[in-house]
Amino acid sequence: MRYGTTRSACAAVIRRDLLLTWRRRGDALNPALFAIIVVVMFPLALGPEPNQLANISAGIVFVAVLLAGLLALDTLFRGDHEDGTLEQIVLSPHPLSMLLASKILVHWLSTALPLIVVSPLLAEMLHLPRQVMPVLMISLILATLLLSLLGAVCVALTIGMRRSGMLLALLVLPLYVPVLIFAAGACNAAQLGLPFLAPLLWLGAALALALVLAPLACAAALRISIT
Amino acid sequence: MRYGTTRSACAAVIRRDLLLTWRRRGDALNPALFAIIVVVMFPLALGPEPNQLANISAGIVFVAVLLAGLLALDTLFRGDHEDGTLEQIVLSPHPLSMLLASKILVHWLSTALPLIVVSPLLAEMLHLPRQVMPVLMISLILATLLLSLLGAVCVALTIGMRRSGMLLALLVLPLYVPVLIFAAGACNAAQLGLPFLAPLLWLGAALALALVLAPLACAAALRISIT
Amino acid sequence: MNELFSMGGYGSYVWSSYAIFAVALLIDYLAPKLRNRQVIADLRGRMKRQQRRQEKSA
Amino acid sequence: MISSDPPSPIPLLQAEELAYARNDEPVFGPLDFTLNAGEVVLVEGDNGSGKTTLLKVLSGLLVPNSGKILLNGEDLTLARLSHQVALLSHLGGLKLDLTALENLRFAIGVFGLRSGAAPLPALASVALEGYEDVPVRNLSAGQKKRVALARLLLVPAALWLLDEPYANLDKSGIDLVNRLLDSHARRGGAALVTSHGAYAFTSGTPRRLPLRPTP
Amino acid sequence: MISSDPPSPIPLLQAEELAYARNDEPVFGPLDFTLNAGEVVLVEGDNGSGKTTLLKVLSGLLVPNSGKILLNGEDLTLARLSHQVALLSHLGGLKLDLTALENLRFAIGVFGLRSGAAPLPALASVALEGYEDVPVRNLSAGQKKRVALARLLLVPAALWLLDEPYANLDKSGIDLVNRLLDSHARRGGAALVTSHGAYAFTSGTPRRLPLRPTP
Amino acid sequence: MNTLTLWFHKFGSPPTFFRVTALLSPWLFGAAFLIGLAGIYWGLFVAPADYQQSDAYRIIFIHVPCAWMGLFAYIFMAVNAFIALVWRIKISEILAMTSAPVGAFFTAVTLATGSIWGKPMWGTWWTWDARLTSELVLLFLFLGVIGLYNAIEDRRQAARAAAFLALVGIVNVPIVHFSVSWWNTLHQGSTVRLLGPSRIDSSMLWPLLLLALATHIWFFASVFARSRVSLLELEGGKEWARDIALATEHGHE
Ligand code: HEM
Ligand SMILES: Nc1ncnc2c1ncn2[C@@H]1O[C@H](COP(=O)(O)OP(=O)(O)OP(=O)(O)O)[C@@H](O)[C@H]1O
Ligand SMILES: Nc1ncnc2c1ncn2[C@@H]1O[C@H](COP(=O)(O)OP(=O)(O)OP(=O)(O)O)[C@@H](O)[C@H]1O
Ligand SMILES: [Mg+2]
Ligand SMILES: [Mg+2]
Repeated sequence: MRYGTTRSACAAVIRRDLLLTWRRRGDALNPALFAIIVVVMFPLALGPEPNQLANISAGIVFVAVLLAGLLALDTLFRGDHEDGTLEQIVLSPHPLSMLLASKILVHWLSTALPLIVVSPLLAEMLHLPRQVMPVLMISLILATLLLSLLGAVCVALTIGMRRSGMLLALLVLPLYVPVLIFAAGACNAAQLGLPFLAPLLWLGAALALALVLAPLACAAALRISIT
Repeated sequence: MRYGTTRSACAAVIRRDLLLTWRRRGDALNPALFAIIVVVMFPLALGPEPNQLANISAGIVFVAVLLAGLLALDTLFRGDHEDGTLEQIVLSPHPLSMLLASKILVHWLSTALPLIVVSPLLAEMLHLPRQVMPVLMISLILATLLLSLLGAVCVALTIGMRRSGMLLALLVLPLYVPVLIFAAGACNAAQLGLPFLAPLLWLGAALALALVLAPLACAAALRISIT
Repeated sequence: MNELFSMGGYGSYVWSSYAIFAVALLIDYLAPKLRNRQVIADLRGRMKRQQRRQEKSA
Repeated sequence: MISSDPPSPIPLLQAEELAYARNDEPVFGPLDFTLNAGEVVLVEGDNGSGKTTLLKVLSGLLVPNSGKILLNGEDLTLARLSHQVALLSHLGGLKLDLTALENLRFAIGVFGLRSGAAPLPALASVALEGYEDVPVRNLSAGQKKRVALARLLLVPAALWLLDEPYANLDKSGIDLVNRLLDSHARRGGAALVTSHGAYAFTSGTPRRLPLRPTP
Repeated sequence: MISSDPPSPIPLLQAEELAYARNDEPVFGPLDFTLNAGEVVLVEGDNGSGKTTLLKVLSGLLVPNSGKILLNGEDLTLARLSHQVALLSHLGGLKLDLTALENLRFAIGVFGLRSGAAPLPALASVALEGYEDVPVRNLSAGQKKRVALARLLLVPAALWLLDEPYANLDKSGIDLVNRLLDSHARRGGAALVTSHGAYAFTSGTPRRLPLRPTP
Repeated sequence: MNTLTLWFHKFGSPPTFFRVTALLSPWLFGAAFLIGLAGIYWGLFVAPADYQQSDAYRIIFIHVPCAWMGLFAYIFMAVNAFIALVWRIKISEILAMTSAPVGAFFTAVTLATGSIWGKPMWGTWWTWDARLTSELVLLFLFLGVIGLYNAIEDRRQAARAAAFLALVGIVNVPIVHFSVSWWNTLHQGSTVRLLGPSRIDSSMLWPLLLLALATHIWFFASVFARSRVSLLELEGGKEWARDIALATEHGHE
């Protein structure tokens, strides 16, 4: 008998999820595509004046990225729940929170990372001033990590429901609001030449906390909603 | 033996889909909720200056409504495909295009209508000038109808896929772009006090065409992708 | 020579355009070759599996 | 197989040189068979031999690569379906959010109603009295199958294509399927049934159509 | 039922007054039973009698309303699972986009590996040679079931909970399940199997646990 | 006529198509490469600088041939898609599907070089005028066709679904082409005419035409190369494909 260590179990989860992402690598581009689509829609709906667009560009990029992340959230556990592999993961003797943390990590890599990679393009399309770009990138990284972690808890809660759909969005929104305010606030401050470090530090502190607590909360929520 | 008429078959489809909407009336509110969420995010991301918001309010409402409609599109056939009832509908001896038109109608009623009902609220949240409201409503009605019809064709094409996800958004976007330009263009023109009738008439003409052709195209696409 | 590269001050624009063109064509040239390799490997795997299934049923 | 009966005018279903291949890998080989009114044929074959695929081809959901399907002597295409075929597939074709009764009503609307049939008696005859108003989601695996069977009793199809109707059913359920098939045949209907030989027809020995995977 | 064997130290599984109710409607009544190492028990009952529900309760996925479950003499809770239980549910627990082999490797990573077992031989022993690298999506219903069975052979669980393992399998598949159960029991494992009596154990008569719907 | 249809049938049979394109594709690649090189040399080093744009205008030799190519690729794809849907000809399915990625490449290059050119000329990388927007939509259409084709398991069904989409999207092609005359855009109107005198100096016209020729030849070379792979994949069950797979050493063609 070889029961395996918790580390090897996490590695198995990560390996499998990366493999799945690779098998449907087309799907991994979806959030990025969606964000591009949102960003394309705005100039079409608002009219193409560069100055007007530049004023609101950081905000639009944030909303686009957050919406894309929000929609991608649903895929975090849904597939596993439908084919019964989530049942298997829950029944595994290793700490559920660690296994879920592995899943969240891969999910972030496969959905948020492409978003972050395309965000300079999005910003350029909306004429965001060049000097705001680094602040945008940093706050996007912090914000998406936070949202993946916080979102995972909400997804775990809604997993027992037939079609969580946008109820999820409703649950997640209150958690997103402060993140959005701080992250977009940093960018807007940078755009106006004001100090922007404080909101970024707040985000960092929140992230540190979420890294520890969110997997535990997620495991607890999943146990509740799967039984 | 009573084979039933095409009309009674359509009625059965409509009755069933309305019943399903009623059974999960919570879900029917989802698109409206999503649009509200998008609209709420903007003041948070952009800062709450009323003048800036008013300038872009019609555009944001349009983007919010179209995104919500886009996301709801996926549910048009997916559920029926997964539980095998779509198979049954395709195997029905009645003209498929008529049955699908019935489904599209109910889908519009259950997803777009709530959106249209909340749109005055959304516009108010963004300080849209009161006199633009009627134009906004008319162009929203035309645009959502067009989008339900055009979108249905794309959904029918993606039904054979594992998980259409946002590929659907990509397919639908090129069709949405002209609709968005004309509809939002009418609102922007109205806001600036310019004539706005021409774009609305274009939309109306396109709608008349789509009403005739889209169900047929949808049936053809579905036949291709279900076999 | 230097003048050639600077292109009247537009060097970076002109050269990057030509570079993008070249890179795109290179990828376009290589993509089917790589894919061909994979398809042939898949096909061989399929044939091998089929053979084993036949052996088993025989 | 059947030798001395009077030549029936036109067989209900006729397959000529029917073959299906998925991405050029043959799934089932060229098949020839006829199915007359009043007959029940058992499609037999190991796991993966193509039974499910055959039924989908016969219902028109998949397009065969070669060969012909004649229904009442006419070519079958998805674009020109008749009221003649009813398919019971793995998926069930039931809306989980609707009750058993509502599901049946929808089927009647779309496919029509067999003369003399009605939803409530149909549910009773598959032993689901008292479950009419339960959402199908809350039924057990076997109960769901029974609802799907009740649909067959209602629609005016002469040809039943049943994919593993016995799976998930208890003993009385298996008897039930056999009784339904019997009376369907006696009414002049016909059926193609896939099943794994272990549990099958009680009354008489049905004709068998063996499927062997084309290598 | 078993009378004269030496009193085994602790039974593998022990249920005391176990009952489950969904929204206060009892699904299965208070049940008492023990399962010793080396035993296979057949859970019998009509459609809707609560077999699936019982297995879910025993695996820890559903929390019973009353009664106790002891695994090796210790209380079973979802928060404190052991390597002892493996569940084969209706859903299969297979990723359709991965190949059979990749699915098994994942199971090993998460549950561990039985000594002496390995993925390839396990696939061979469920008669799936040549299908190792096919995405599970492209397998037929019975082939999917076989992959799920291969998983049981790999993980080091002593207690198998099998929900309708025979459904969708052909004759050789049914034999296969029986052989797997036999050798599992001989290795000192135990199993609880739901099945509709019509097609069941070939070797000997297993103990039966009848479930009757609580009215 | 009879010989033509006969020829079509012969060329249309997968093994023949495979063999013929195997001969054709390297030569086409070679020709495209040489002609393209000549055109680039002419465009970069021989043609004089523009009196208005100085040397920045040299981007035209990439931008415009690629833009034409993207539109041509779409039309080629749509024609094949139509044939595929109506007559279910396998080779047309494959030609339609393989022209999508090539067209997407050229469209992407058009967009990239256009924005690069726009920066010095218009002062911005991107605006939302009709020409640029419709070209972006063209790219989305290509990507949609590719995505749909790859997302459906059954290759032939996938091809037919994607072909349907390609046909629906054809309305965008005239919009791209005529956008400059239908709306007032930042982008300049047409200067090169096939009929009638072009409004461009011949010293600049020739490298442009050379590169246009080169990209068209490249297009067919690339489509043929891709089609051979797809054909091999699609006909994997057939004897001839298996012979080829067996005859091919690993890593070589
Ligand atoms: C992202 C930006 C741009 C895009 C997407 C774009 C797109 C296109 C397309 C699609 C065509 C071919 C039209 C047809 O043949 O129907 C074209 C042609 C052309 N473009 Fe652009 N373009 C861009 C920017 C520019 C810029 C900045 C310039 C120069 C200032 C330019 C100059 C030209 C010229 C001279 C032609 C040839 C017109 C003719 O003779 O027909 N383009 N462009
Ligand atoms: N969607 C699919 N894509 C590719 N191959 C498939 C697909 N579905 C089935 N197959 C393959 O086609 C063959 C026939 O499958 P089919 O489902 O018709 O078998 P079956 O006779 O119904 O088997 P079972 O008794 O297990 O249900 C199998 O080898 C299977 O692997
Ligand atoms: N999700 C659910 N919600 C509410 N009731 C349910 C649900 N699932 C099952 N039931 C009910 O609980 C009872 C037991 O169901 P269960 O699935 O355990 O039966 P089973 O013995 O497995 O039957 P089968 O042999 O048909 O699979 C049935 O009466 C069923 O209608
Ligand atoms: Mg089957
Ligand atoms: Mg059950």
